Amino acid sequence: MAMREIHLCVPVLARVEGEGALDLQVRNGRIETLRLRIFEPPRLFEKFLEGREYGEVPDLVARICGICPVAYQMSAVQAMEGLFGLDPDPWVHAMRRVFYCGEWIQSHALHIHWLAAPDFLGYDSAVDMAATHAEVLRRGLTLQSLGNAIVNLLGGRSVHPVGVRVGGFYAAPQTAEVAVLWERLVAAVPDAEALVAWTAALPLPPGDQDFVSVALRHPYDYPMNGGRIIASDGLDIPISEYESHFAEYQVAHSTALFSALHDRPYLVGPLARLNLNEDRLYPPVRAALARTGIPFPSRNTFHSIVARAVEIHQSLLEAIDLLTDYREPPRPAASGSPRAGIGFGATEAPRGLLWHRYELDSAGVVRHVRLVPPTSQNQARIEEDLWNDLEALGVDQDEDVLRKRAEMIIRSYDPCISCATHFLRVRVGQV
Amino acid sequence: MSEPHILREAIIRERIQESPTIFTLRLAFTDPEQRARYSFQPGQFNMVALYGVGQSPISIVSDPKDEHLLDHTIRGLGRVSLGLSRLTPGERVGLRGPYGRGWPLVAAQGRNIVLVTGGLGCAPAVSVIRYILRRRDRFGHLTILQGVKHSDDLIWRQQYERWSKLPDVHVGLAADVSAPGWFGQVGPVTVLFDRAPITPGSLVMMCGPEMMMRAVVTELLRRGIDENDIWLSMERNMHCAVGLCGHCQIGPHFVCRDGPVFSYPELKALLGERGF
Amino acid sequence: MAATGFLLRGYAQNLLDALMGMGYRCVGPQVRNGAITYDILSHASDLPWGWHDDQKPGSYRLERDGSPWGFAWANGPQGLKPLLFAPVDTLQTARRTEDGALHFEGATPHAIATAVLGVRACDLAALRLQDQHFLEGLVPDPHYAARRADLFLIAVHCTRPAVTCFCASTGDGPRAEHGFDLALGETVGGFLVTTGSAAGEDLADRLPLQAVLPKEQDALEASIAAAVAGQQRRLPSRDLRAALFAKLHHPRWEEVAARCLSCGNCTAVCPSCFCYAESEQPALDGLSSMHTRRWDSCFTQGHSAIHGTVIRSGTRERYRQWLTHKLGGWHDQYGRSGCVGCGRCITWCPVGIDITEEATSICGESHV
Amino acid sequence: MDAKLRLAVHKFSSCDGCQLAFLNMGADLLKLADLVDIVHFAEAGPMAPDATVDIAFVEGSISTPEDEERIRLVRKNSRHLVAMGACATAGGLQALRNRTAGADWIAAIYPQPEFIHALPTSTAVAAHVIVDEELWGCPVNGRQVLDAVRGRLFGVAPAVKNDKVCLECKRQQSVCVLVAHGAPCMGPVTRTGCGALCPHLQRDCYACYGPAENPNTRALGRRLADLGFSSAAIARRFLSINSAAPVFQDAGGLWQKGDHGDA
Ligand SMILES: Cc1cc2nc3c(=O)[nH]c(=O)nc-3n(C[C@H](O)[C@H](O)[C@H](O)COP(=O)(O)OP(=O)(O)OC[C@H]3O[C@@H](n4cnc5c(N)ncnc54)[C@H](O)[C@@H]3O)c2cc1C
Ligand code: SF4
Ligand code: SF4
Ligand code: SF4
Repeated sequence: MAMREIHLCVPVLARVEGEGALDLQVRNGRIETLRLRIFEPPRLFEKFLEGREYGEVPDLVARICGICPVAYQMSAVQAMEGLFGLDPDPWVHAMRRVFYCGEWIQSHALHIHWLAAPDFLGYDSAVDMAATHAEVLRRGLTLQSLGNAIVNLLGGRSVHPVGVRVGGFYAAPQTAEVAVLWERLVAAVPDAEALVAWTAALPLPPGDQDFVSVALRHPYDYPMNGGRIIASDGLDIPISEYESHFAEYQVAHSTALFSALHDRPYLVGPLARLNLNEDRLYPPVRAALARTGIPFPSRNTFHSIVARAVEIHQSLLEAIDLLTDYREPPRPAASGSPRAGIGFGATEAPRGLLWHRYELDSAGVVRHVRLVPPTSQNQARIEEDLWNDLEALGVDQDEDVLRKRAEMIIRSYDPCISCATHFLRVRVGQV
Repeated sequence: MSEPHILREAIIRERIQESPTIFTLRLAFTDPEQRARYSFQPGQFNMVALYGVGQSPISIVSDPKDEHLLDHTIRGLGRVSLGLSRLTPGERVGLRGPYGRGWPLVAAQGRNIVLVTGGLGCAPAVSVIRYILRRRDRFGHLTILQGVKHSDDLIWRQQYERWSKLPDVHVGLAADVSAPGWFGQVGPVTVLFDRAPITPGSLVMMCGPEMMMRAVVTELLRRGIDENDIWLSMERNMHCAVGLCGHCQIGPHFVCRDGPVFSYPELKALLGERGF
Repeated sequence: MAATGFLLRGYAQNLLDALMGMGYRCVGPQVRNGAITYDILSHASDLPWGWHDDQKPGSYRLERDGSPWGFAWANGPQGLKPLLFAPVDTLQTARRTEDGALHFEGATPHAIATAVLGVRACDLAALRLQDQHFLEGLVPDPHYAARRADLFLIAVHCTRPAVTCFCASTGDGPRAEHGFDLALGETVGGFLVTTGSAAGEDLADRLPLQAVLPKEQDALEASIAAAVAGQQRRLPSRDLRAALFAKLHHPRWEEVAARCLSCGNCTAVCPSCFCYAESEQPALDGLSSMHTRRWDSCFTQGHSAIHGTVIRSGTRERYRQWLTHKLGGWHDQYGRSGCVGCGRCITWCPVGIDITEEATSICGESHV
Repeated sequence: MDAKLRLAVHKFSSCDGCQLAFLNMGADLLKLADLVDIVHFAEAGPMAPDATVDIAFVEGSISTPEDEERIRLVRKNSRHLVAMGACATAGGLQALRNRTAGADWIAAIYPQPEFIHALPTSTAVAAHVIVDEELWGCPVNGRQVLDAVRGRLFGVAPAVKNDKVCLECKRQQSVCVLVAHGAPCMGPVTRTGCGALCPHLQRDCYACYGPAENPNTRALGRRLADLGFSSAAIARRFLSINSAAPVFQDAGGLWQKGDHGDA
């Protein structure tokens, strides 16, 4: 075999949220270096939050990520309420799930159609697909806008929604607006179901890797905003013990910290959730998934796109369910008073587990914060995946083929670099 | 019920560049019925609409006898007016009007007329000049005094020259700052007063910057002009042009409805008062 | 004005039913988000029974006192204005076809016949002013006219004015004197009913009215008299035109400008203020455009922008414009002051600036 | 028919939320792609960061030495540059670090700060290059973006929208939360554009659209103090999403020092 050196540098990754890059060096048919470089400047959120009152936190943490602000708000309010011993009414819990369903639907629909699908269909962007796949795009846009409409209902707008407060919501939607939205949601069910089949029928490359999946597990719900942290290696812990098992480290090539579970890379996100919680899906969703013929748990990361479609289907049915016979509550939020101590919050952002820890003083002023977003947890796993996959593919391939493949893999994780870099720790390695 | 806001389509028949920033649009309603129905008085204005962008009040500078053509001389300044400046003949605008109270032409009959204008303030006055010149027998001596900031700003130079050669017409031009070759005087418009036949009993019409008008009024009163014979055309922000939207008020007056032409006593108390 | 009948409180629903029977959509006061606001009303039980308001400069709170009264409060954040002069209203649409031709079309609303319950004397006076402005000027405003055409007004005499009210001083209340179809005077057991129009008589005929007892009439008169006596604020005079225009350089303008937020809340809640701004909303493809009007305020920059300069760039000039117009210019324009003494601009000013106090300071009278 | 306008979307330090104003516009995005050539928009696919364009939308603040260079290039390559969102118009939430020693923070946080190439400040685009149009808001909404594009297609100057949130709040007939609930609403000093979302949901505006024209921050601060808020709490109202907008920076600074603004 000819001696070959490849230096592959993708300076800006297209169709990912935020800006990252990839460096790949191959010598003599072996990968020598492989780095997912994240150079987006840090925004030092943990520092800004210090000295703020707990009530300001939901509005501020939303700004970490425009794509999953709901997730940040939900993890934050969970942490505060846990610390204050505040247990909101069932109405609040139900509406929070509805709210979160909206974010999953919009974020997943955006990823499937705008970011991932062009890869599998051979286009550079969704706009290029418009002529040949008009119907698919229309369906995608409908679902995406429904997701936004759900978030708008409770939050006023879908990016950095303004309706969330510790204890619940600032205002309850009116019955009439809910009824209008409900009709739209019901009408979209066939679209969601069709989307599952459509993603499964895409020419997804094969893949078979051994990796650990990590997700929340709830006694009876598909995991979203509550439960314990479990892993496919048998881990099963309350969220407050996260730091005893997961450790982070800094590498030179990334402004985001890497994360490891017992020193191993691991996967979070829709595929990990589905791998660990398939039994929590609604029966019609399970049936739709079964019809695809893809066996779960899956060891192929390209199946993430199918997992996203499944979660859209699940979220849509769940939102419909929770909004059926909607009634305005006497109060849209529970009230309580702050307490000094440490609160933990962990919810499933569209891209995976989002873990928060807040240390507050007795006046409810934030003293210390730690936020672990999904993308930094996936970083090591993405590099591992790339390494394995590209070597299996054969690094003697054309540079262009390697690059396309690498980008496709990275995109299937739907990394969100904005989230990743807004994560910063104060005392690395001292967990 | 008539809808006072509804625009009519008008076509640009001609576009004349008067100066680097000033241009004239010669407009005609496309609907012949509307054209036939439409009539105006010198000093009135139209709302000219740039499609999708907005509307601006603009004086009509043509003579009412130029029936089928409505000239609007505009300085490209803001969103609407700069946008209008890019239009070319054949393109369409929205038009509604005419609005407001024009010059006091009945009171002016048989009198000597003095027109004092500053800057583009000359636009509303041009219509009345044309009106008087076409009906020469009904009016006395006509004095036209125009002041500009810089001599390069002067538009309609040939017209002024043409007018100055007519019998019973006096034209004076002044520029605060002049370029070589300026044939007018240098200074504010009031420097023209000594050479102009401004006599008590004359009726004065003026438009231009309010500070200029205030200075002119003082000078006129000093020269024995009756304050009731001084008329001013005013400009204010305007959205509806029919006395509803409230923007154009100067004290108790709606400029769109009660003006834009006012007699000096009506405005006396607030002319030049900052904030009105 | 002697009442023609008495309606027991328990028959309030009959009143609504009768109105709906006459083909009206009913709008009435209801407790919403901490204030008494007007909204579609089908059930008399949704009226603010047992609620009263506690208003102060810059502050409004509702309290429930358990009394059976339904109208023992002064007024909420808005009067009739938004029902007729809509806060946002599309006036016209334009289309541009491929050949560049423009097509304009009006958008006059199809208004629904509406009955408003609970209208106060100050709001009737303000309605009269808005009618003068929108209907009796150079050209009547077709949008306002359409909404005004089928309006049925049920007034309620004020018996519990707020601390901020001063309608007695402007001559506009607290008793509803004219401009209504039917007026109610609330007393212990129910409402004294007075009719003000043929339609009002028609309505009265449909109600289970009883004869008015003299003591009921006396009780109402007494509580209206008490409402007059209870008002703590007043304007120095009903005509401040000359006084204000003579004081354009009073130092108080500067002083109030330091406190004023220039936020426009006073003009937005004032039932007589009429300023609006027009704007275009073109569709993305450029094929059509909507021409819309929105409530504007003399406290905005855009209100007085001309040739790239702003005539009233500072708050001093803006506040002075508001006050000299409201209490001065209106006399020339509409034959009276633009203020009906409702006190809304005092309550709903986030920093509690008090028109009566400012007018008094500037016009040089001691504040009473 | 004229050649289509060329459009680019560039990202600097931000949360990506403003770009979603494009990606969430639904069918309008396809229409937009029809009307203009989207030549660069990394998140949506098209990549040509160095292309010359007619209209460039810039999201994010300038916070690294590379950003400083890149924004100059973007300026050079763009006929009409639109700063989009609080990060681009005022430095964003991350400009809070400007008030302290940002470099020290990085040193305190990262075990190996030498790996991090960041400026001590996060600044608005206009602090570095000439900006033709500003869309305020955190985040901007689809309407703002579409209006900006439509304005370019018509070839007219941007419309000025700098009124206060209060007016829009009243047009919606929301009950004033400051007056009726004593909530620390920033509406009276905040620029319109969001649709008065917060008071509509019965909560205080937290000024995510930045300062309005002619804002009286002093009077509002004093009112909040009367309502019982501490100087520190009032300072934080101004020093939040748009902390580096000069008007808020000054007001926040005064209250932070405990200065009640009466001096
Ligand atoms: C009675 C009258 C006659 C006029 N005649 C002429 C004339 O013949 N030639 C000429 O060049 N100018 C004239 N003007 C001034 C001209 O209307 C304004 O300079 C022009 O409207 C500003 O428009 P713009 O495109 O520059 O500003 P923009 O800011 O784009 O105006 C946008 C909108 O704001 C409103 N608006 C803003 N400023 C003004 C303003 N100053 N006056 C009215 N509305 C405003 C309008 O509704 C307009 O649609 C006249 C003004 C008045 C009141
Ligand atoms: S000025 Fe004030 S008190 Fe007078 S009518 Fe208007 S809002 Fe009411
Ligand atoms: S709620 Fe806020 S925005 Fe609305 S009027 Fe009150 S102060 Fe202004
Ligand atoms: S009301 Fe204020 S904080 Fe809320 S969205 Fe609007 S500008 Fe932002």
